[in-house]
Amino acid sequence: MKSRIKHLMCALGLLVLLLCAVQPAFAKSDDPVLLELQTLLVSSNNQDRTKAIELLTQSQHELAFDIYGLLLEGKFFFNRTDNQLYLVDRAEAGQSALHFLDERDVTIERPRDFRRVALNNAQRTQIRRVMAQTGLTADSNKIRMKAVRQMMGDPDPEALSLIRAAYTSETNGKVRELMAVAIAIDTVTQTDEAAQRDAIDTLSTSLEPRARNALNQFVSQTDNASLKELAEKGLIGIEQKIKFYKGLETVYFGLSLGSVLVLAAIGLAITFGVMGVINMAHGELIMIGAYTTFVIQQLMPNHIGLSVLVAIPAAFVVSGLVGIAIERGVIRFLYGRPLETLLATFGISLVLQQAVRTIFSPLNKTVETPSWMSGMLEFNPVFAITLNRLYIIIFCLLVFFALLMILKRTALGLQVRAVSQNRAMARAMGVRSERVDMMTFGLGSGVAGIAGVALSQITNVGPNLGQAYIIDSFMVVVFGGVGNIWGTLVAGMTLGVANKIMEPWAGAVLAKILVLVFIILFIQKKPRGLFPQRGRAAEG
Amino acid sequence: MMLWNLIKEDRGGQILLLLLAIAIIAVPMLNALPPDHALHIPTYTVALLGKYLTLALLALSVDLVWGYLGILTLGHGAFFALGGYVMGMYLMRQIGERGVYGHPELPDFMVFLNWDSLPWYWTGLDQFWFAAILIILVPGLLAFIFGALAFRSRVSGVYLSIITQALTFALMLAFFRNEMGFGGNNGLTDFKDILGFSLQARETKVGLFVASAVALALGYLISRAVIQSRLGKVCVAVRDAESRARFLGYRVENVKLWVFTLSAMIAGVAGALYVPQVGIINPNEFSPLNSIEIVVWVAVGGRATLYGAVAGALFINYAKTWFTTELPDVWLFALGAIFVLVTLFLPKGIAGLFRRKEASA
Amino acid sequence: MKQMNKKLATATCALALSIAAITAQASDTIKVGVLHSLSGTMAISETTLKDTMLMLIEEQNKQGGVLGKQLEAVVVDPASDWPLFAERARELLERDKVAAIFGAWTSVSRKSVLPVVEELNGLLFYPVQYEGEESSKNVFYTGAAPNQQAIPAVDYLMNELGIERWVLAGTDYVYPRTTNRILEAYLKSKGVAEADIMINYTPFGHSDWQTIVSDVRRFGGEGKKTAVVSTINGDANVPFYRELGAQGVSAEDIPVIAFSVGEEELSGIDTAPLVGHLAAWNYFMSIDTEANDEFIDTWHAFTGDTNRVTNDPMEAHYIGFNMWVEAVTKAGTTDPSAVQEAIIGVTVPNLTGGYAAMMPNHHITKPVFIGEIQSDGQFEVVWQTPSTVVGDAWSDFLEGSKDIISDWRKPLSCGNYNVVTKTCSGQNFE
Amino acid sequence: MSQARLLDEIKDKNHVFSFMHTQQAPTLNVSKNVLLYLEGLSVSFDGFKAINNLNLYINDGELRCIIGPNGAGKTTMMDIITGKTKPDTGSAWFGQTINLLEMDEPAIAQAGIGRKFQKPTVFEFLSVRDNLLLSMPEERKVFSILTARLTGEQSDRIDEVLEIIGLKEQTLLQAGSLSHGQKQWLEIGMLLMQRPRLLLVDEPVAGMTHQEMDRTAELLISLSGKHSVVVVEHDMDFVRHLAGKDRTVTVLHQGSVLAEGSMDQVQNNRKVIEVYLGE
Repeated sequence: MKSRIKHLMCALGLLVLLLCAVQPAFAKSDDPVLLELQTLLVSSNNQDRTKAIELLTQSQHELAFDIYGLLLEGKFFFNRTDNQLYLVDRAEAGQSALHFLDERDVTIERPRDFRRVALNNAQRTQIRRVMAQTGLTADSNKIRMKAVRQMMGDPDPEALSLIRAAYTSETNGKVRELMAVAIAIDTVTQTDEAAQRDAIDTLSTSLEPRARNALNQFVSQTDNASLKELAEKGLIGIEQKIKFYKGLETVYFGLSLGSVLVLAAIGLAITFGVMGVINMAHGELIMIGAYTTFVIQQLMPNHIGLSVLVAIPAAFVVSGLVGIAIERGVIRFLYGRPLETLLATFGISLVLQQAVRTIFSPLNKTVETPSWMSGMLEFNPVFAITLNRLYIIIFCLLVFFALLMILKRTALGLQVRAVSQNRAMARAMGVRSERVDMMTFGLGSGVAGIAGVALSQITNVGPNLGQAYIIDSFMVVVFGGVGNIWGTLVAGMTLGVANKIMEPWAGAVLAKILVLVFIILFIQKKPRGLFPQRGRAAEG
Repeated sequence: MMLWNLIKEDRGGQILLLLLAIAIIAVPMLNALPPDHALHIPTYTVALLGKYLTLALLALSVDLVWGYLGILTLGHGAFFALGGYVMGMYLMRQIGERGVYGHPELPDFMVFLNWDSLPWYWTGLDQFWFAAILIILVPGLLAFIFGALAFRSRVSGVYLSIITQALTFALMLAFFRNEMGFGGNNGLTDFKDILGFSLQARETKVGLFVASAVALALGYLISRAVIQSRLGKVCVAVRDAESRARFLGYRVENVKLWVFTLSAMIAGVAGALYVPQVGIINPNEFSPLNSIEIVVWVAVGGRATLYGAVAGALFINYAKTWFTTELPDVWLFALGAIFVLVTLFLPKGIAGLFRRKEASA
Repeated sequence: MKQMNKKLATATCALALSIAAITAQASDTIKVGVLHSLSGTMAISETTLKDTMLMLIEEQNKQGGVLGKQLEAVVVDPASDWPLFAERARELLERDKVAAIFGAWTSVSRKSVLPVVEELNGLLFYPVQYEGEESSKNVFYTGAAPNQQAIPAVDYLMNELGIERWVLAGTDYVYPRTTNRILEAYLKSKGVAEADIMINYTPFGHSDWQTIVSDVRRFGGEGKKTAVVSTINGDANVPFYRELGAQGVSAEDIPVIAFSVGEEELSGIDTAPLVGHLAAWNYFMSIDTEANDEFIDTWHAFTGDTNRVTNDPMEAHYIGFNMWVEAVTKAGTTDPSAVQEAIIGVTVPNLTGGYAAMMPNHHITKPVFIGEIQSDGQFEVVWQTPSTVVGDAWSDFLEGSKDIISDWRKPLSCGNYNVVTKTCSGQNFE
Repeated sequence: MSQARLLDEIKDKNHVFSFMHTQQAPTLNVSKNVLLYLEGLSVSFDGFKAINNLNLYINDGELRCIIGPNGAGKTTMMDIITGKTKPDTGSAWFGQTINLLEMDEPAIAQAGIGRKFQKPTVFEFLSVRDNLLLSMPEERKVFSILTARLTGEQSDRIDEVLEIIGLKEQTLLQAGSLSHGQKQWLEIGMLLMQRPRLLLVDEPVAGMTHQEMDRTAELLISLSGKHSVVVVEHDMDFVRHLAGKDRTVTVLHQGSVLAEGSMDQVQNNRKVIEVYLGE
C-alpha cells in the first residue's frame, strides 16, 4: 500500500516537473493529444479507452509513459459533473483531486461524483506490452527479464528486432539466455536448418513454458525427420526436469501445510500433551490471535509491514491472557477430569465465537499481506516457492525450538515437567503447581495466538477460523504422541506431506479422508502415538 | 411383571414411561381438537415433539456407553446419521416417478448428475423391511468393526474420544462428496410418503410421533434391561476399575464392544425416526460438533441415569427452539454457558439434583 | 423426584400451550417472514440479507405499508442448521401465518424449506444465484439461474478476451457441479476440446490451495490463453485468492471469473493482488444509476455505517420484495394463491437502470454484468449483456432437463412439463 | 504380539480376532507338585532392568512369602504372572501344561490365578454384595453374563464369604464407602469368590490394625493347602508370623532372587543383611 502511494507521488511529481519544463512552450490544456485523450478517457465506452491508449502510443507523446503508469495504478478519475479528468489518490470526501490539464487542486465533496477510469485486462496488457519495449533498456536485470518475458512470443516483429538489438549489448548472463530463448522461438519457425538446429538446442535447455510450447508446435508442424527427433528429445529432457521440480514442489507444499498444522497444534501439544487438559477452545484462541493481527493493522494502517511483527507479541499476550482467564475461571476446578474439561472448554469455544460475532460482526475481516511477505522466490520458470509460505515454515520452526528451549532449559519448563509427571511430589518439593498450571496454560494459549497471526496471512479471519483447525490439531497431537512436542513436529510435517503427495491422484477431499482413516488405524497400532511416554507415569 | 422389575427401583424411569404413555394418548387427542380450541396442539408442534423424542433416544444411547461404560464417544452422531441415511434412501425410493424429472427409479440428484442407474448399495431399499434391517445393521456393523479395533488395542479415555471424532469427521467429508451417491451437500430431501402414507398428512405426523414415543420407551426398557442384568454391573465395574475386572477374568473389550454396538443400533433407530419428521438428512448430521452437543445433553441431564439423558435432550432442544426464535443472538452464549455451568456445578446433571443419596448405578 | 416429574411435565405443556396461545391471536398487520441464519457458518452471508429485508419493510411502511396495513417482519434464526430451516419455515407459516417468506441462501436450505412451503402453500422469495433445475409453484427465484450468470460470463471471456483453455474450479456441492456441467456442455458445443477443460472440486472451507493453484499455473502455461471459472463458495475464497496472489497469478496471465464473490466477500480480502480478476453478477454496487445511489444511501442510513457495501443478493431481495408488494396490491389480498396468479408478469425497476419482470417459470429477467476487481474492493463493469436475460429454470445443456419447461400459468400450471412425453412430473396440484 | 502380525490380522478380512472366542486354557496339571514355574525371566523399562533372570518355583498348596526392598521387582513379577506385562525373555508356566506368556489377563484369571493389588481396588459404585457376585468364576461370556441369574448355592457362597471377611453388616453398602481396611478385606473376599488355584497377594495388611493383621494372617494360612498363596509384604512381623518355622521365604533384590529358605536362614544370610542394613 505504502509503496504504491509513494510511487504515485513521485509519478505525480515527475508529471509536474515535466509540465513545468514544457510550460513556456505551450499550455498543457491546449495540447490537442491530451485534450482528445481526455474526451476518450471520460467516455463510458470501453472501446474509447483502447483508442486512447493507441492514440498515446502513436503520438509518441512525452508524457505517454507517466500516463501509462498512472492508468495502471488506476489514479485517473473523471468527474461526472464536469466530465474533466483528474488525478486522485484516494477518492474519499475531503481528499484533493488534481485536475489533469490545468493542474488546479480541487477537494472532493461527493466521492461518488469521481469515477475511476478503469482499464480492463486487454487494455492493461496493451499498455504493459508497450512499456515492456522500453523495459529492455532498463538498468535492473529484473525489469529487463520481465520485459523479455513480456515480449516473448509477442507476434509483432517490432518486439523481436528490439530483443535482437538488446541481445548484442546485453551483459547479464541470465538475461542473455532468456533473450537467446526468445530469439530461438522465432528462429525455429524459419527455414535455415542449421540455425533451427541451434535454436532447438537452446530451447531444449530452457524451462520457459513458451520455449516448450514452441518446441511442441515445431514437432507438430515440421516434416524434417531429424530435426523433429532432436526436438522430441529436447522435449523429453524438459519434461523430466519439470517432473523432478514438480516433485520438489509437492514436498515444499507438504512442508508448508505441515508447518501450518504444527503451528495450530503445538499450543495444544502443551495444554493437552503436557497438562492433559483437553482444550476445545484452542481453535478460538487461534482465532483471537488472528483478530489481534487485524486490530493491530487497523491501529497502524500505514505500517502494514511492521504490523505483522508487532502482532506476534500482541497476539501472544492477548490469547495468553484469555487462556489464563479460562484456566483460572474453569479448568482448574476440573483437573483430573479430562472429559469434563472437554465439555466445559467446548462451551467456552461457543461463547468466544459468538462473542467475536457480536463484536466484529460475522463478516470476515481483511488482514493485509505485507509487501515483504508477498511474492515468490523463483529458482527457474517451473520451480518457484511462495515467500509467505516460506516465512511461515521458518516461523513455525522458530516457535517450535523456542518452546523446546522453554520446556528444556528454563525453570518454568522444569516445573512444568515435574508437575505433569507427579503433581503431588512436585508440590512436596515446593513447586507452586497452581501457578505452574496457570503459566503453562497461558503459554500454550499464547502460542495458539501466534499461530493465529500466521494463519491470518493465508486464510480468512472470521468467527469460524478456529473450528476449521481444532480437529486437525487434535489429530496431529494424538498422532505425534501426547506429551511430546517433537512428536507434534514430526506428526504435523508427516501429515502435511502425506496429504500433499496424495492430493494429486486422490483429490483434496479423499486425501483428507485417507489421512483420517490412517490415523484411526495407527492409533489402534500404537495407542499412544508416534512417540509415547513410557513407564508408570503413562499408565491410567 | 417382568417389565415392572426393570423399573422397580427406578423412579425417574417410571415417571418417564408414564409421561410417554400420557403423551402417546393425549397428544393425538389434543391435536385432533379444533384449531381454535385452547388446548389444541398444532400438527407442527407434534412433529417437533416427535423430533425431540428421537433426539432423546439418541441421548439415551450415548448415556448407555458414556454413563455406564465410561466411553466418552464424540462420534455417536455418525451412527444416528447412518440410520437416518438408510431411512432417507428408502424414502427417496418411495418418491418413484414423482421426482422433478419423473424418472421411475433414479432420485433427482442422480438424474442431474447424469447417472444412468442406481449404485448397487441403493438396491433393495425400496422394501421397507430391508431398510428396517439395514437401519439396525449398518450402524451396528460400523460400531462393531470400529469397536473391535479400538477396544482390543485398549485405546481408551481421551484417545478413544478423539478417534471417534475422527471417525465421524471422515464420514462427514465422505458424504459431502457427490461421487458417493448420497446427494452430497444437499443430502436427501423432498420425501413424499412412508409405507404409502403421505408424509404431509396430519395422521402420518401423529403416527410418527407415536412411533418415536414407543421407540423411546422400548429403547429405555432395553437399556434398562442391560443395566439391571449382571452385564450392567460388569459395565460399571469396567468403568470404575478396568484392570480389576480383567484380573477377575472378564474380557473387558468384549463387554465394551457389545454394549457399544447395541448403543450404536439404538442411535441408528433414532436417526431413522428423525429423518421423516424433519424431512431432510445431509452430511452435517455427521459434524463432530453435533456429536459433542449430544454428550452435553447427557451431561446436563445427568450421566448414568438414562432418564437424565432423556430429560437433558428434551430440555436443551426445547431451549434451542425457544432461543433461536426469541433471542437468536443469545443462543450460542446460552448453550456455552450451560456447558460450563453444568460441568462446574452440576457434575451429576439435573437428575443429580433430585437423585437420592445412594445413587443407583 | 417430585420436582423432576413437574419439570418434565411443565417443559412439554409450556411448549404446547405457548404455541397454542400464539396461534390463537389474530393480527391486524401483514406479517412477512425473514428466514436467514443469524448464527452458525452461514451467518456471515445471511445477516446482511436479514438487515436488507428489515430496511425494505421499514421503507414500505413509511409509504403506508400494503393494502393500508403496516408490514410486520417476523425474524427467526435457522442457525445454519438445515433441518431447522424447515422447522422455522413451518413455524412462520403455521404459527405466525406470514404472508410470504423471504430467505434461505444455500441450495440445501432451500431444498429443506421447499416441501414445507409446498405443503402449506406458502410463498418463498429466494434471493441467491443457484443451480436452476427447479421450479416450484410456491418459490420465486429472484437470484440468477445459470444462464443469467455463467453462460454470459463464458461468452465474454471467449469473445472479448479470446480464452481457449478453461479451468472450472468449484466447491463440491450442487451449484458448482451443475453450473460446471452446463458450462462443460456449452464449451464443447462451442468446439472447445476435452483436453482444454480442467475441472476441479474442493470441499467446503478448503484452505490449502497450493497444489491446485500451481496446477492451474502449469495448465495455463501451455501456450493457450487460459481462464479460471470459479464457483468456489464462501470461506474457501479468501485462501484461494491469497494463494493466487502469492503465486503471482495476475489477471493478465490467467483471469479468474467468480460467480459467488461479490462486494461483501471482497470486504474480507486484501484486494491489492486481485485487481483485474473478474466476477459476473446482475448487480454491482459501483453501477451508476439514481436508483442505486438512493438504495445505497438508504442502506448506509439504515445501518448507520457508510462503509457497508451492497451486493447482488440484496438487489434480488429488493426486486423480490417490490414484486410481492406489487402483486399483493394487484390482487388486493395476501392470499398466496391469488398472489401467485397476480405476480406473474409483474414488472418492477431494478437498481441497474432496467426493469425486472416475473416470468411464468417464477424466475425473473436480469441484465448480466462482468466486473473487474478494483483495488478498493469494488467492481468496475467492463461488459454487460445488451438486454436483460430471462432466467431459465431447466438448462438446455443438461441431458435430464433439456426437454423440460416450466409455466405456472393456466392451463399448464406445471413446474416441470416434459414437452416430449407431454407429462407434468414433480409438484402436481390436482 | 508383533505389530506385523497385528497388521496382517487387520488386513485379513475374515480373521477371527482372538478376543472374539474366549481362550480355553488347557486343564491344569500339577503332577510334579509344582504349581508355578518362573524361569530366566527378564524385563526392562527404558533400560532399567526391573526383573533380571528371575527363577522361582511355587509348590502346589504352598504359602510363600516374598520380601525385598522397594524396586526389587516384586510388583513387576506379579504383573508378569498375571499377564499385565510381557517379559523380554524367560518362561512362566502354570503347572505342566499352561504357558502363561501366551495368555492375557482374563484368560490367566480364568485359569485360576487371582491377584490382590497393592492399593485395594474394588468396584466403588457397586454394593459389597455385587462386588462378590461379580467375582464368581462361573459366568464370563458376554451373553451368559447378560442372562445370568443367581442360584441358591451361589448366594449361599456369597454369604459364606461375607461371613469370612466380616462384612455381613455392610452387604448393601456401596463399596466406595468402606474403610481402607474393609476394602482390603473385600478384595481378599473377591479373590476367595474366584476360587483361584494360586493367590497373589500384594501387601495385604497395609493400613490394617493389629488384630486385623492377625485375622488376615490366619486367613491366608488357612487358605494355603487347597490354594497356593504368594504374599508380598514389607511388614517383617507379619511375614515372620506367616512364615513361622518351616515355610519358605524368598528375598528379591534388583529383580532376581537374593536368598531363599526359612525365615531364620534368610535373616542370617549375609547378603540379605547387607541389602537391608548395609550400604
